[in-house]
Parts: sequence; structure tokens; C-alpha cells
Amino acid sequence: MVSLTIDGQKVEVEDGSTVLQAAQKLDIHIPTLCNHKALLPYGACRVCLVEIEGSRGSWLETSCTFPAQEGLVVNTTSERVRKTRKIMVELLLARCPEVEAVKELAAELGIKDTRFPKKNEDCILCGLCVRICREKMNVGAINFVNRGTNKKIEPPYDKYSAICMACGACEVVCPANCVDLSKITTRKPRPIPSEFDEGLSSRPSIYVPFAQAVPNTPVIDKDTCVRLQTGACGACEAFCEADAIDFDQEDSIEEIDVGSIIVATGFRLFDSTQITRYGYGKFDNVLSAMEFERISHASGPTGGEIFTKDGRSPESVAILHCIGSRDENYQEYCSRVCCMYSLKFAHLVKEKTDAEVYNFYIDIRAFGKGYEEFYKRVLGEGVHFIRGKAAEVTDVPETPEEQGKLVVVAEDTLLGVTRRIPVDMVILSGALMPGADADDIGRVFSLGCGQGGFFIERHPKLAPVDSMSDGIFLAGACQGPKDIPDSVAQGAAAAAGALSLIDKGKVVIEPITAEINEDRCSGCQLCIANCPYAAIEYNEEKKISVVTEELCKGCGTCVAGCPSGAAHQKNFEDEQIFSEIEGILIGAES
Amino acid sequence: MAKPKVAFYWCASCGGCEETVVDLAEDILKVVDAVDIALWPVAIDTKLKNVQAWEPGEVTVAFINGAIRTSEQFEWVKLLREKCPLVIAFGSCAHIGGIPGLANDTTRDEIFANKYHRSPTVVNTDQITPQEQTTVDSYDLKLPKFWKDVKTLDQVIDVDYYLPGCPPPPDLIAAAVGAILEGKLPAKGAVLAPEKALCDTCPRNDTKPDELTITEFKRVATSTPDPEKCFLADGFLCMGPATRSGCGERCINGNMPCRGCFGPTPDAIDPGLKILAAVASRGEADNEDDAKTLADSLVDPVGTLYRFGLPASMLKRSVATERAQP
Amino acid sequence: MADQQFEPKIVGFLCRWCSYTGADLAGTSRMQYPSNLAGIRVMCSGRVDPTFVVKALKEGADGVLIAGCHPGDCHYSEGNYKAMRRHPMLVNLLEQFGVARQRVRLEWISASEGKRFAEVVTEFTEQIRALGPLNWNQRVQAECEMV
Amino acid sequence: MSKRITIDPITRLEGHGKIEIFLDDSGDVERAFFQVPELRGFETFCLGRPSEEMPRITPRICGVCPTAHHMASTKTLDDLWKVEPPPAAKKLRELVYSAFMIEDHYLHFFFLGGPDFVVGPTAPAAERNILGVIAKVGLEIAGKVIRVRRECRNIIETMAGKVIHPVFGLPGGVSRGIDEVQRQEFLKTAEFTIEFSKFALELFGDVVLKNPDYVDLVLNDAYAHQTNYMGLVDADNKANFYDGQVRVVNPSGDEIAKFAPQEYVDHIDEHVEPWSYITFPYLKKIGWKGFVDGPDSGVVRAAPLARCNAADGMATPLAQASYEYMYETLGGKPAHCTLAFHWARLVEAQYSAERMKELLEDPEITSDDFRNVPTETPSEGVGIVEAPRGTLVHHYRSDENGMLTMVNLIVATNFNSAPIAMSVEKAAKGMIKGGEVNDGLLNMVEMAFRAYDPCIACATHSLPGQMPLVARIRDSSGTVIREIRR
Repeated sequence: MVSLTIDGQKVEVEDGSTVLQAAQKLDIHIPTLCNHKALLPYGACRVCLVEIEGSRGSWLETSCTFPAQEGLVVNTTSERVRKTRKIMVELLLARCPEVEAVKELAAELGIKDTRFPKKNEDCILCGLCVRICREKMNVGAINFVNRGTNKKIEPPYDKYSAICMACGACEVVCPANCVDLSKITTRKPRPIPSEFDEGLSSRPSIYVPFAQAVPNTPVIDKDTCVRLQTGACGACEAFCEADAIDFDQEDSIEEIDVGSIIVATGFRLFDSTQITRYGYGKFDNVLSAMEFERISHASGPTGGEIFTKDGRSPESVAILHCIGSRDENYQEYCSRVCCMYSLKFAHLVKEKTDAEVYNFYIDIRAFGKGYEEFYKRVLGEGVHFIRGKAAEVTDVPETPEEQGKLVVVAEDTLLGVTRRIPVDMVILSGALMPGADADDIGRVFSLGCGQGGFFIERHPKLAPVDSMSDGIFLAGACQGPKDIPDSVAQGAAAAAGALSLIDKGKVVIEPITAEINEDRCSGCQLCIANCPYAAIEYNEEKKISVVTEELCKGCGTCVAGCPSGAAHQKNFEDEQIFSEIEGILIGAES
Repeated sequence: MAKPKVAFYWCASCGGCEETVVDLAEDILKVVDAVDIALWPVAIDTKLKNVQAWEPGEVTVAFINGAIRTSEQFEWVKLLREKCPLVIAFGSCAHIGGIPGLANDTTRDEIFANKYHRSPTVVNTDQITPQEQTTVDSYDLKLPKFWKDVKTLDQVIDVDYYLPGCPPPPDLIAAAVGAILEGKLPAKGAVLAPEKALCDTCPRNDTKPDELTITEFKRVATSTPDPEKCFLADGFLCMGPATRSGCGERCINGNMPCRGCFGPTPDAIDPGLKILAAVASRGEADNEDDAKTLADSLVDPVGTLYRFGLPASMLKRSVATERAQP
Repeated sequence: MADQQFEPKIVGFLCRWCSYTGADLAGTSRMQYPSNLAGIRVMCSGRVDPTFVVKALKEGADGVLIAGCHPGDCHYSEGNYKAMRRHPMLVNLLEQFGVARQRVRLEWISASEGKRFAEVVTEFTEQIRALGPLNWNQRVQAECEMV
Repeated sequence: MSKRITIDPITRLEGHGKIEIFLDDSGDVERAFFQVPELRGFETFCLGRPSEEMPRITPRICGVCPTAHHMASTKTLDDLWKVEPPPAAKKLRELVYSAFMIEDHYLHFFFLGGPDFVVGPTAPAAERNILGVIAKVGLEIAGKVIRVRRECRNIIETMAGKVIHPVFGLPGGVSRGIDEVQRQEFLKTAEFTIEFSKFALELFGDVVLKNPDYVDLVLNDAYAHQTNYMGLVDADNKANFYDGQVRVVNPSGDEIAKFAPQEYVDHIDEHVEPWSYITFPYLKKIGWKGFVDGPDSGVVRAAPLARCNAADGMATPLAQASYEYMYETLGGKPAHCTLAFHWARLVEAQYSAERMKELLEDPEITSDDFRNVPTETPSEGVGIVEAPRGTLVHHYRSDENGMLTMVNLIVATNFNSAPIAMSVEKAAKGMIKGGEVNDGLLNMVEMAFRAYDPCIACATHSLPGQMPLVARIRDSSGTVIREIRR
């Protein structure tokens, strides 16, 4: 460690630190344009000048490059420093009078205008782009060319770079926003679509999945991270003070023994491209409910502002209900939540824009607490409700006012007429569907799938959160379309169910387990492979098969499959079934 | 005390059961020391008279072999039942019907037609069929009535014990005789053989894989069984798992799968159905079509699953009416 | 009466998780289907011992329905596959005995398929009606000597 | 109405057997009938079965000669599936078959038919059985008899699983082989058996031939029949039991037919009578002439003596010698005296013993190559072997899947059914005169058919017990005036 004094304050920093870093440790602000945490000190902009006091007088140094030394005394605010820094900034201002970063700095230093002739360049020649390209990306696609006043940054020979991978790092670091990738390479940069924003916005390779994600920690998308793909970059490391970034981490599968399981695998939104006549995926402004949800959300890509794809505020918006629900060609069931979220959308559009809102509905199912009231309120807000399922969405105009609009065609079943409503935006309220992997999940937990493929509860009224297997519970939309309050309630109930088992510390097993009469079992072992629960074992020394009662679920398959009849099912004996048969068939044959 | 008297009688059988008693010949003197034979099966006296003359209980036990196919056999076993405190069904035929029981898969008319009219070597222009009563130049001749079906002994009279096997092995016979002499018989209705299925004593049981699966049922016509391997594991249907042990695994030693002559284990109500359920469960078929193919590879289910026990089976016999015509 | 139409007696072995629940659903949904089928609840179609089926036919049933979960949906993961493998072998055997193979039917009916349950029962009942009575014992007695 | 004697049942063949003897008013035999009152219908209930199971089903036709049926059936399958067994398989089959012939012939001679001679035809019934034989020849010899049978049956059991109802026969071979150790062990058996066969013939010589009464009995015309004779012969017309061609000679010993098994339908027909469940085979070329003997009769006899008559001799030295000696004694070939069947039986046993040794001396018999799996489409097959009691024919047809569509069986006792009927009638006529009927006489009548060794005749004498014979003499009103019971 070395200790030095900056503006009269003492500070200790590690060997090899720069004066700039030492100052930053003291929260002493030194302006800079070319410094970047992830890059080596460079000293190009010279804005970070400080005065070093030595025995034989003092001199100026760029703090970003000058090493901190024992006993060093530094002054960052001396008259000499301010004067020189002002001149530096004036020179920059003369070169690039329009660059924001420079203008801000000038303002900060109280510079009204530059005294030098203006050149109106856009690049401040800080070299961040050149350095990040070489130092971090190990590419070096661009560099300084020419000297003095002709100095500029370009790919070699001012030709498109063959090695540039269009990672866009240069763009990101440029303080003057003057990098234009299309001048460097023919490659098109591929933005990474944000899953959470339904692809409406892009995200970096290291990111937090969404606001309030739990846990709220960033993840690295290894398919797009330059570090993980090429071994270069790793810039993020330099910014993480906690030093929490570990590029060597591997995916790992954790096996956890548990006593009970709550299946809450949720739902998937109906894929509206299946119904081509609504033009989803064909017209820019036909949105799925989830896409609109993001657009209208404060944390969404537009910050909650409702725009059409081309950035206009819509004059009219149509909301189409029951897309894929209550439809014999798709899902027969009612998805239960669409009516209410459609009303919410209508409300939001009204609140945030001046657009007219048209709801195309079969009927409004406002069944929940306070829902009907909300429906009334939305009616009061002047939202139009047209009773009739939309027939199609088209961009073929029939009248001048339909020009350039999307036209929703529907039969108004109240007026008994077919209506064409021109709108700027169409929202499709799609059905809730079982997760794509519901079948596999069902198999894993031996859950039956019921209507529409949602998991079946043990009893619709008496055991709505229990599954057919003890210790496995259902919560949320995986069991059927559900809104948030219901999901929360069911989740809580499932948790309570799980707790009650943990609390007991023991489980009740079926009273109908199989049993093998050891005086009769010949040890043929045919039953063993028949048992899906590995509940039957071969006793080598007795030479017979034995049932482990705790594992037996009482399906009785081994009993039916026992050739010698040595296996039988307690309380579900063949004799019992025989008497049932006899009972049923009393007097069957005259 | 006088030696107990024993009666032997036979019905529709091949004589193998007598042969197996002849095999006792080696111990013949012992047997003769122990019991008096009041009636030897073949020695049915001309008329029922002298048996009818027996004091009830005078003859301790009647060993009856063969299935019941004629009115005459029926009369005889009824009489023996009256006279003897103990009646023992001797051998597969009396016990469960035996091979002659396969006749329950056809009809009396078919049997006559094939034997006397359709046979490639029979010349029978007048379409003669043997008659119960005929007169040949004034001599009237009788034949007993040939029944429509084959019955097990206990389907016509009350039976006390059963000695299984085709034929019953001498050691079991000796044991049974011993038990009678010492009065150490089990509860009435018992089968005088071990209760466990053949796998219990089968030398090949250890070769069974953990997860036995059957991809198709092989036929010995077109493949030869592995001399060491469990027949099921090798793909040949074996009745062993549903059949009583006690036979000495002699067929297995001859490298042929068990065909069930010892009859069902005590808990297998219908051994054919039980083995069917067992082997089908182990079939390698995950869709209806494969399952059908597997099932079809088991040719002649009745003749295979009920080789010895058709008359004793739940359905007793076949009735052609609904059979799909090929 | 001679002109009275023949009412088949059908025994159904219904798996407790899928088909029996499906039957319940048919009931709670007030669906109409013939009353000819009397259901017996078993834990799994894999529990259905062929002996049960034959017992039913012997006791005078004209048809037997075995119904379980769809393949892959078995509550006990694979019991219904056992049923699936036994069925063709059993009907092959029964056919050789002289029982039309259509008299023993295997169906997959899930807990949600109340409608399907009703359809299967209706359709099966008509099929058996067309086949006519089985009367196994009578037919056997006709072919056997009475003692 | 005439008087009637019923011997019912004598014993079963393929079922029961029954003799009806009708006396005229003078008490002489007017007419005797031999009836078989049972039938089990193998020809029918085997239909639709997989053909390869027949070797394990047909033995149940007869539990005394199951091996004969097993072997005939197995050979039929070779033909049906068009597959040739490897040499080792043929040897193994013939080995088992020879062992079977030996034990069966001795069973009959010492336990069944033999007692009539050894103890004496008119000896008290209670002694006329194996115990009587033991008493007469002594325990040590009895021990030998038992040992021969045990060891021969051991060979069968080792190879075929079960002695009663073997299982090892397959189309194109057998299900298992033997190793060197077993070969050596079996060789010992073979040698011992050869020794025994000499002894048995000596015994027959001492006890029977040295006793003029017996010789008279044997040569007695009451037991003689002029019929055709049939048997399998090898390429040199020597007798063979397992394989070869069927040769038929007429009463004067001239060959009148020689055919391969497949041609049997051109030579054999069966006659049906309404009063018996058994059919009566006869020579097709000659036709059915009724129950008559003589050169014109179509009746053909099978069984030991018939085989000796039909063959030119025995393929092994000792047996050949015994064969020649027998015919010398009987006054030349062919011999017609029914009772000589017993003698022929001993000669055949000797041949089988020698044959067994031959087979075992060939190391190839231990080869692992004992099965050729069929590759052809099965259609039709015929298999013929010589059962102890005569020629045995199996004939199957199948569909392309090998499932049986036709089964025809002609068992030895079939061939002999007409001769038996004739012998019985002739014997009755010769023995019963003037209503004079007694135990000894009836037994002699019975000996007439016992000589043919119709299957279950066995048990009759195997234990103390009595032949079920009652002669009831009725007057014309049909009421019994006298009853003789043994």
C-alpha cells in the first residue's frame, strides 16, 4: 500500500493504482472523457490534469495515468489546474462544439464559449473505441489514422473491416455517440431480444431477467456473451466491485430430497398465429395481450408510453376477446381472466392516450370481487363494447378513412349488422393454455391431465389443491386458468397442505397394498419387473419375492400378473371382486 | 391287523398311470407287503356284482385314473365312491382332464366323422358309424355311450385327494400310500404334491433376468431352446410359473418347457388365464398393434394353455358357434 | 316376450383414476347412456385379471368392458400397458373357446372424457345387442353330458 | 336264444377291449366277437394344434408304448417340415428307441405274457404274475430283470426327460444331446443288456422249449393263423424298428409289397364295423374279405413274430443266430403260431441290445450338432416306426404355418384288431367244447390275444389280481344256469 495526500486529505491505495483512482476513493471528482474502468489508462483527453507538488516545485500530470506514490501530494482544484483544464476543454469544444459530453463538461467548468476557431468534428479522439476493440475484444478492427489535424478513426484503408464482429462495444463506450457500425463493417449487429419484454426490446448479455426478479441477481447469457464465446471482453468484471462474476461457472443439476412437492408450472399464452385471419405476426400493430402488457407497463420498453410500431400514439385501439378460448376449433373452455385484463387494457389506453377503444366480446364475465364495478367504470370511460366475436383483421381499405388503418370486421350481434372498425392497434386477448411441457411434467409427477390438458385435482370440490398422489399439490394456472387472487389463494392452500405433511413427519399409506404369500410364492420373479415402484424384491435366501409395503401404491398389477396366485391385494381380493361380479349378474342367465 | 385293501380303477386314460405303478415294481414287494389289492383297474369283474358285494369301508381307498368319457365309467366310479371311504383322483386325467380332455375343444360328431368317414385310409362306403346297439346276424352287441364331453373325476363324484402328474411320479405315489397307511393325510380335497409352482425347484430359475421381457413367443418347430436358460426368458411359453412342482422337472431336463400336467397351484383358479396374464404383462409392446402381434405369436392358445386342464378350466370346453371362420 | 328386444348385460372394469372418474363426470354432466353396463371399480386397468373377465362371461355377462387411463397417463405409470398387452391375448383365447372377440373390449377413457364414456357404453351396448346373448353356461351345457 | 359268455372288459387297447362268445345249444362256440368299446378322438382334437407339439401329445394314446408314438410323431414332423435330422440326432433317437424296445419287451415277457409260460398257463391265477415268476426263477434273476429295465429307462429319461411320455423329439432333430461321460455309462448298460438277452433266451429255452406241453401249446393249431405279415425292414431287408421301408409278406412268406412310409395310403385301408369303435386295417390291394385268414385274406398281422416273418433276418450277429434257431424250432418261415410272438419278442430285444451298443460305440453320438432347424414351408408328412406291438403309422397335414389340418393314426393294435378277433374266436372254438368252461380254459382263450400284447394287457398280470373272466352259461331262456368266476 502507498499513502498520499490529495487536496489535503490522506488516502491509502494499493500499489499500481493511479492518482485518479486514489481521488475517486476520496470521492474527489476529476472530470475525464477517455478513461474507462475496463481499459488501460491512456491519457488522451487530458481533461483529468492534476498538479503534483514536488520538492523542486510543482507540475501537471494526467491523473488517469500518473501512478500514486508514497507521500505524494496532489492538488486537483488549484488555479493552475482549473486554467489548464479549461483550455483543454475549450480546445475540445472547438473541435466538437456539438458533442453533448463536451458541452456538459464545458458547462461544468463554467465555459460559455471557446476562444478557438470551431471545426465541428464529432469525434473527440478519446480512443475508447479503438482500445476496447483491441484490448477487450482482441480484434482491433479500427485504429487512428493520419496525424495532427487530420487524425481520425477508421478501419484500415478506410475499407469495411473483415475482422469486425459487429459486437457494438465501440458504440457502447463512445462518449460522443459518433461510432457508426455501418461504416466499419457490412455485418449487421444482432440485438438480443428481451424475453421478458416479449422481444419488444433488447437486452445485454449480462442482465437481470426482469425487475423484481427473485433472486434479483444478473445472469450471463452464455450464447451471446463474447467472453464465454471467444474468451475476449470480460469488461463487466472491471465494474463489479463485489468481484462476483465467475466466467468458469458451469450449469449444474441439483438433486434435492423432499417430502412433498407443489406443482405450479403455470400456463402458456395461446399462439395467435394459429388463427391467420387476425393477422397476428403479419401486421405490425396486431399485438398479443402479453406484448401490450409490456408496452403499457412502466418498466416496459416504452416506459409505459403506448405507441404503435412506428411510434405514433394510436387514435383508435381494438381489443379482441376470446382468441382461442370458447372456440370449438381451439379451446372449448373459457380462459377466465381475459375479460378482466381486456378491460384493464381498455382503461390504460384511455388513461394514457386519447384513442377510441373498441372491445369485441362474446359476453363479459366480470365474476370476481370488485370486477363488475370495474366493468361499470370502464363503460363510464367511454370505451366502446361491440358484442360479437371479430371475424377478421384486414389492411385492405374500402373507404378513405380506412386508408392506412387496420380494419376489424365483426358482426354486432346486438344491432344485427356487420361492422368494419378502422383502428391503429389491435390487441388479441389470447387463451390460457397448459404449459408446452405439461405432459412430461404430468408423467414425472404422475398427474393426470384433464380438460384442455390442465392437471387434474384429486377432487373438484373437496380436494382442489391435492393431486392424485399423496404429497404432490397443485397451485395456479397449471391446474386451470386462474387470475392472480385465485392463484395466490391456491398457492397458500398448497403450501399449507405441504406443511401439514411436514408437520406430521409420517404419511398414511394405502390400506390396499399387495402381499405375497411366502408359503405359495415360487420365486418366479415375474412380478418384480411389473412393479412401477420397485416395491417388490427377490429374497435370495428364501427364494421368494417380497413386497415392501411402504413403497407399494396398491395398483394390483402384480396381483393380476402373478401366475401362481401367491400375490394378493389386501382389502381388494379376487374373491371380493368375484362376489361383485356375481352380485351384478344375479339372474343374468335364466 | 389286516392289511388295508386298495382298489385301482381306470377310465379314459392311456395306461401310463398303470405303467408308473409298474415302475414301483422295484419296490413291488414292499407295496404288496403293505396293502392288499382288492381290485386292479383292468380287473373289472364281468359285472358290478362282486364290488357291489363289498362291505362299505372294507376297501380303504380307491385310486382312480383317467378322465370320464362313457356312461360305463361313470357307473363304476359312482359305485367305488359308495364303497370306499377314500377316493383319490390319480394322474392328470382324473385330476384335471389330461390330454384326452383336449377333446373338449371339439365335438363327438367331429370325432366320429374324422375317425370313420374322413380318414384318408378308411373305406366306408355305407357311411357306417359304430352304434351303441347293433345286431350282427342275430347276435346283439352293445357299446357303451360315448359322452359329448370329457369330465374330470370330481365333476362326477366327490373326490377326497388328488395325485397329480402325467403320470404321477413314483415318489409321490409312495408318499401318498405312506400317508394313507400312517393316517397322516392332509385336509380333504388336498392335492398330494407341493403347493409352490415349478419355478421353486426349476434348475433354470436362477437364469431369469431382472427385467424379463418377451418380444415374441417362439415355437420349438422353428427354434431350439437354450439348454440352460429359463424358457420364458428364452421366449418359449412355459407353464411352470402357474403349475405345481413335484414332477422332478423331467420335461425341463429334456429341454422342453412345462405344459402344466401337474395342474394349477392352490391359488391359481384357472392356470391358463393366470399364465396368460403373467407373460402378457412382460410382453414388449407399447401400442395396440405390437400387443396384437405379440399375442398372435402365441399360436393355439387353448391347446397350449390348457394342454392338460381343459375340462377343469373355468370355461370347461369350447363352443364353436362364435368362432371366426378362417 | 319374444318381440321384446334383447338387453345385453355388460360388466365394466373401470380404472379408479381415469375411467371411473370419467363415468362420474358423465353422471354429474347428466349425460344419457344405456344402463346395460354395470361398473366395477378397480385401482388400475392393470389389476384386471383375465380371470375376472372370464368369470363375468361365465356368470352370464354378454360383454365385458375394460377401461383405463390413456397410454402414458396411467396413475401407476404403466399399469394400463399391462392391460393393453393382455387384452389381445385374452380375446385370441376366448375366440378359440367360441366367444366372439368383440365381446371383450378395451378402451382408454380419461377422467375428463365423460362424453366419451357415454359414447363408448352406448356404442358397445349396441354392438353386443347385435351379437345377441352369450349365455355361456347354457351353450356349454348343451355340449356336455348332464350327470 | 343262444348262450353267451362275456369277457368284459378284457383290457384296453386304445381303450377297452371286450370279447363276446356265443355258444350254441350244444355248448360249442358258435361265434365270438372282439369289441373295442372306446375311442378318444386324437385324430380330431389334435386339429388346429401346432404340429411340433404332436410328439408330446400323441404319447398319451398309449402309456405303455409312449416312446413309439413319440418317435413316429417326430419322424412325421421331419417329413412334414421337410427337414433332415443331423446324423447325431438320428443316432440319439434310435438309441432311445432301442432302449425302449428292450425295456418294453422284457416288461411284457416277464411281467405280462411270460407268466403264462414261466409259471404255467393253468397254474392258480394268484401265482400267474410277476411274483410267481420271481418265485419260480429266483430273486437274483428277478433283480436282473429289474436292473435291465431300470438302466434302459434311465437312458430314456436322461435323453427324453420322461420315460412315460418323452418330450425330446423335434422336427429336424432332438432337444438335447449326451456327453462322453453318459456315453460310457450307457455303453455299460448296453453290454449288460446283451448279456441279459442271452440269458433271457436261455430261460425261454429251459422253461418253455424243454416242456413238451408248452411246445404243444405254442404249436397248437388253435393259436395258429395263416395271415399276411408286415414290418419295417432296412435296405438289406433286415428287421428295423426305427426306420426303413414297410415290407409285407403273404402267408407263404413271399414279399407282396414293399413301400416307403409316404406310400402307405396306397397299401393300407381301414374297415369300419358298427359294433366296435376300433377300425380294422387291411391290405388295399387285396381288399376286405371279412374276418378270415388264409392266402386270400386282406388281414395283415403286425408285432414281433410278424416282423420276423416279414424280414429276411436280423442285422446283428447274436440276434441273427437266435432268429435262425427260432425258425428251425418252429419248423420254418413264416411261422403262424400266435404264441411264438413271445419268442420273437426275446429275439428282437437281443437285436435292440446289440444295436444300442453299435450306436454308442460311435463317438459322433455325443456331437452338439443334434438339430437342423426347418426352413421349408410345412405341408404333409408320414412317419412309421415299429412299436413293440407292431407297425405304427402317423400321418399329418398342416397349413403353411405348421398348424394341423388332418391327422391319421393307425396304431399297432389296429392292425392286429382283426387278427385278435379271429384268434379269439378260433381259440374259443378250440378250447370251449360242450359248454365245458373253466378258469384255465378261459385263460387260454385270453392268451390268444395276450400274445399280441395289446397295450394295457400289462397290468393284468403285473400284480396279484385276476383276469376278469366270468363265463356265464345261460339256457335258451337266458337265465344263468352256471357261472364260473376266476
